[in-house]
Amino acid sequence: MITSQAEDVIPDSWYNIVPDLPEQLAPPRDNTEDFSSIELLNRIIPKEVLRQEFTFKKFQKIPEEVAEAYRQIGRPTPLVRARNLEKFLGYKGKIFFKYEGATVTGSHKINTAIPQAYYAAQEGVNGIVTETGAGQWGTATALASSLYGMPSKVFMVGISYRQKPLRKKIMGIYGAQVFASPSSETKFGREMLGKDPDHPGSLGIAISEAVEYALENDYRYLLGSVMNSVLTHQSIIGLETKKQLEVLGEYPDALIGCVGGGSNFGGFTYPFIPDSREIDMIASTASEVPKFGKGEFKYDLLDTAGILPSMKMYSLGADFVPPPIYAGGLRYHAAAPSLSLLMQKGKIKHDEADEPAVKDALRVFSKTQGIVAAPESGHAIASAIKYAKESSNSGKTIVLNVSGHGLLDLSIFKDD
Amino acid sequence: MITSQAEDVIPDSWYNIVPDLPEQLAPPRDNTEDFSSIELLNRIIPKEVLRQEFTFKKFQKIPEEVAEAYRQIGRPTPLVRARNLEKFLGYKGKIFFKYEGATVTGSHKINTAIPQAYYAAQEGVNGIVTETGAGQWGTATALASSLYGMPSKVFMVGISYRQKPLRKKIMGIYGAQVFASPSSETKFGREMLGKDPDHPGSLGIAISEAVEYALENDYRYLLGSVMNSVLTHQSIIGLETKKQLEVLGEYPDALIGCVGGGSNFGGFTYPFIPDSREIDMIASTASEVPKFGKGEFKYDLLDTAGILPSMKMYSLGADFVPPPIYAGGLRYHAAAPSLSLLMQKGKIKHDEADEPAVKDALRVFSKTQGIVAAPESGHAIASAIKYAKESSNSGKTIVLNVSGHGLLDLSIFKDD
Amino acid sequence: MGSLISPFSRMIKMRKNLILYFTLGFPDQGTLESFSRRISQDEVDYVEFGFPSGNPVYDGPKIRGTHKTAMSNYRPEDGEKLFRDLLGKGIKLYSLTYYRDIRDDGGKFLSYLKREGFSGIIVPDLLVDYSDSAFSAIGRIHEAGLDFIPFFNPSTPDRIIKEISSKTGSWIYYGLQPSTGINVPFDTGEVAERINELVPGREINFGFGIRNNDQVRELVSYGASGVAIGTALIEMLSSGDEEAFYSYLKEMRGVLDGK
Amino acid sequence: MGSLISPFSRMIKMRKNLILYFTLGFPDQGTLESFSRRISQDEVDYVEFGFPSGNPVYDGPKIRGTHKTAMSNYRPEDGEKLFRDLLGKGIKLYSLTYYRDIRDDGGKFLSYLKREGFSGIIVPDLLVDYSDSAFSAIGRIHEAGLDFIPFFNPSTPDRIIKEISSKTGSWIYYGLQPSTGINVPFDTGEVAERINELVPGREINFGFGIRNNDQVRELVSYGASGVAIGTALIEMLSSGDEEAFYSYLKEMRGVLDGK
Ligand SMILES: Cc1ncc(COP(=O)(O)O)c(C=O)c1O
Ligand SMILES: Cc1ncc(COP(=O)(O)O)c(C=O)c1O
Repeated sequence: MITSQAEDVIPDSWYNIVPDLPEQLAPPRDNTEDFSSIELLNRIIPKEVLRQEFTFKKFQKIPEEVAEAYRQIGRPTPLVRARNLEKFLGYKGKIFFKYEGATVTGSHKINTAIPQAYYAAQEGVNGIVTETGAGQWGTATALASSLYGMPSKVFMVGISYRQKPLRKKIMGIYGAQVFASPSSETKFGREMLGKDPDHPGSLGIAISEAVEYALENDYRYLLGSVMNSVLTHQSIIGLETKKQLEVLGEYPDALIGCVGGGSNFGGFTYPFIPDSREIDMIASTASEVPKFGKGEFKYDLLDTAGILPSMKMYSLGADFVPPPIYAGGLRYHAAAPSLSLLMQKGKIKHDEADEPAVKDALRVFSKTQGIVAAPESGHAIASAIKYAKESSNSGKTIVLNVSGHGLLDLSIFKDD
Repeated sequence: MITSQAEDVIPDSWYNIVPDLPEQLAPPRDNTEDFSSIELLNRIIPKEVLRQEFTFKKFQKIPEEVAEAYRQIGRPTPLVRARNLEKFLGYKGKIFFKYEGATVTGSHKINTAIPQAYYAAQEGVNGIVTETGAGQWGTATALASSLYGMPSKVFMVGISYRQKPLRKKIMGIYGAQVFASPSSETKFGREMLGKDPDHPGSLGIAISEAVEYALENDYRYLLGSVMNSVLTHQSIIGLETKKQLEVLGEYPDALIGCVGGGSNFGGFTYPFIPDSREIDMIASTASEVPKFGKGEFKYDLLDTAGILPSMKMYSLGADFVPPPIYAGGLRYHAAAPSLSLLMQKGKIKHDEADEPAVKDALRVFSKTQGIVAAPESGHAIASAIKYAKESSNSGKTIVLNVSGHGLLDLSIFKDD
Repeated sequence: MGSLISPFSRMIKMRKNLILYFTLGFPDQGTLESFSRRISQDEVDYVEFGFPSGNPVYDGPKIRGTHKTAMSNYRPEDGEKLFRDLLGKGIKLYSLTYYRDIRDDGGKFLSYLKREGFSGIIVPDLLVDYSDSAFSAIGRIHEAGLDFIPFFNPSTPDRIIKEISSKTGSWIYYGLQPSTGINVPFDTGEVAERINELVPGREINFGFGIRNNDQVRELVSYGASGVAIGTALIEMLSSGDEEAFYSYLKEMRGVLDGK
Repeated sequence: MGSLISPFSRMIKMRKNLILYFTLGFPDQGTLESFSRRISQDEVDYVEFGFPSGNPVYDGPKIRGTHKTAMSNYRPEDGEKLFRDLLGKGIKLYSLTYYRDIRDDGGKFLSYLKREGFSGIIVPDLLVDYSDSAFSAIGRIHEAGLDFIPFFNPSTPDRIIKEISSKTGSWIYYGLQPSTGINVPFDTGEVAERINELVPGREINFGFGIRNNDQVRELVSYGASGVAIGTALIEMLSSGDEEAFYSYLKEMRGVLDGK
């Protein structure tokens, strides 16, 4: 494991790709003629987050309080040379992995939950609300809220709520109140329950409930992925990685990560983009949710309910019904606008990994590196293994982002 | 989080307290007249481990392969200034914690599993076998065996096996074969099952089965705690901590850790002992298993079955039946001989924490530092909080060892 | 002071532009004509006209609303009357038009604008949705004898700002918000400084979401060449409150003049 | 070579001690007497006697077994006969005795040893189980006119080795194993070097678990003053194989003399 003094590795500022994109990012669009969901964001999202969402600035200073919180939650995360994996694969080059599972909440999600909660607290809001599917985002939000002394509410997709009691529990330990969504806490939830008292819920419904709750209670809603501001906060992953590689005198030939909404991938890769050096940047998605392979680059809804504005992005359609795959965090129908643009321009490539390949990759990584990675991260690992096995890639320096650990998702190994 | 270059923080050698003890450590004793269980160790324990068990050497060089494995599994672990906890307590001094939960298996146990497995592999043994109660040790053994390409078998106390499916699962992912003990794999296990087909098992029985299995199959048995060699390996915790504090210009007034067999506590504190400076070293045990408070300093059995030699140590008696507390790792009836000696000589103090105090401490630590610590570590945290609250300790520099995370033990928060 | 006169402080001494935006056909020809009568060079520099669009995607709900009305109200001869009137008073005319609405018309709309005396055209969706066609579109605009007014906003990459600015010598329209009439938080000073840094010495007028005098003053203090007002006029237009409009123009001119 | 003669190389030139251990009463007086007859100064330097103990805790199973037999066999007059015999041949006698067996006898045992011509006493449990009484016990041993032979092993802290060594001028007994006759792995050279470093120039004899000639050679090469053999004699004693015993002594003397 390679780390340096925290002070040197944690950057002073986040990096915002927008001013460095090859083209202008398409602005958000309202979904209905006579109402501005863009403007509504003012009442939903902390002001400073909204400012960061649309800023032209390449670098956004990390407030000292946030930097301290980053240190408290386990940053910088380690960059590890995966020597055991290299040996196992007989790979001639080097494989490094950045391990975001080393944060206290177990994934990169805390990187953005902290600044968002911090800015909300600065504004003196009543509390924090969000939705969660797989549970990682709710966990990060719960802790971040607690760190700034704010109550938090998490609308957890009903079926996950029932299948993942550990997730619910840990959010509770962090002080969050967790509702199975649809819930009777909101008008929208009650409406859904009215239709079907055993409604399994969906991310779309959970977002709708969270946003309604925010509006009704003057809470703020925290964004878990997709948005620019989130990718900006996540740039800490890539900035640290760059620094850690620099200390070792290394530079990547390939950067590989998984894509749900695109935040860990964007945060990991974007800081390398201004270097304009030849890097294979490979975004790994679930075969079952082939947003780049089968999706279209178009304006589409962020949330199924259409409360939030539309964005131009690769999407399978907001009404895409993802199969109930183990990697809940990759089920989102679309990818961040900036990532979509870079993909469309050919700056980023994509790969797909399916459940059997991912389970295999997770097992290999567990046995060689000792880390039971999150199922989402398993896609990155599977794609990295595939990449390393291609003879044309022999001898390259591969850096892969392991976005989280999977200790609270061990149930995916149920049948074994 | 404060770390330095791994190369500088990970020491070259482990530290062995034995030559620096205030008195001679009592040698092990055989339990029966006509048979030497000490000699039997030759067939049970890897040779090099046995050599380290009885060595006079203060420093034991860490083989380069082991140092590399340490880096692979997350060493050095972070030393974090617990600023949020300080704030929460209104504490005027500084509180640091060393976080052993940051290793890939989630506790300090891997620190000794790796060298033991490494030495076993060097000897070309058939495989590794051990017992596990709470599951942390079995998890570490499973991974370490897998890293060196050896099969591993874990006899898991039957009741834990049934109550902690996640532990069983993760050992399985790491490649171990896990048996509920008593099992039909050994003569001893079959005997126990014969008496009671629903036998809940005990650590004593599990050890007996593991040792029998080792002897029958020419496997090697790995020691999880109590033994000198284990405490020597665990000294990496304290050596890193010392270095990390040094970089910060800090020195502890108090070192606080929890004690099951004493390995994380000894490993954490011993490297500070040769400094001969005034430090409050506080060993926190479970009130329910008051080995220092109510135990006797005497020769006693290591394992209930009496296959292993006796040691002179604080013990509640090998037939002590611990209550089924949440912190399974603290249920052991005795403490390491060196630690017991230092306790008896007044060099180390002890504190006790009970279940409600520990649950409280775990919650506070979760909400402030974001870490859901292992129930065992919760005792260290509870004792540290208590220590910080005493007015005479105001302004001191407290360093506490958080031996593991509790993500696979969330069930202790069942009723909340 | 002294010898250290920055381009900004030099620009501050020049008259700042007041630019008005109207959607043709909203709320009706009569109101537009009466408002137009109140416009003079004393206060106003340019007028931008939005030609009714079926899908003004980068406009906010208020301006979107005007297009809806305009789609049924607007007749070309009405517009032409307004154009002549304003040109006669020395006001420069610009068209705010979506590329999607004109890309397939074989250059008819551009020739029309030229004929009608327009100085240039602002195409807010060109760099976003039709970036591959940007250079050829700019070429065609120039060929038609019109200025291409680059439309940038905080999301426009630096490289694009430089490249597109260098392709044209006209002023630049900088949209402060993701769409018209929207108000998401941003730091006015930072935004203004940054664009001035990227294209130093260039005339930059700011629009999209300008709401109050303080904001205008701040933009001016950071070297803005002028401001465009659109959404803020809609209520006066709807209620036909000519007097309010006139005093708004006076007030805004005062603010721009640093009074 | 040259002028760099280390204390070790000087010691190597001295005759190395062969020390034998017997449990009094094992296997029987006759066998012990016939073995004793084979002992002479040509090979042997010291003989250690274990007085039968009900609980020889730091002995391995073989020597524990001898105590069991000895407890019923042993009569003081038998021992005294052996003592006289060996003393007559110039062999020094030492007693290996557990402190727990003598601490409450008011010094009777010590006076007895002195009377019987013993040079000193080895007390393996003193520093371990009775460390608080160590100094007073050493004092009483000295008062009785006996040498206190410090008994150390790899677990003895450095500080204790130095402190106890400085309290007495006699030779040191260094137990290589946690108990007699046990064989856990260790690095002979390292162990020998270390103790020589701690008490340089001191006569140090090694015992507990010495099994083979190579080990003896290695100890000698690292500066050992001698070795004590106990468990290795038990089988010969049990089978009464006097001849084997005698050739063992010759062989061991040869090894010690570097042949
Ligand atoms: C561990 C982990 N990795 C990856 C993702 C995917 O999200 P993103 O693409 O925004 O990083 C998630 C989302 O829940 C996650 O929990
Ligand atoms: C996390 C954790 N801490 C502490 C202990 C106690 O063991 P020891 O005292 O040997 O460190 C255990 C044992 O299972 C453990 O799992």
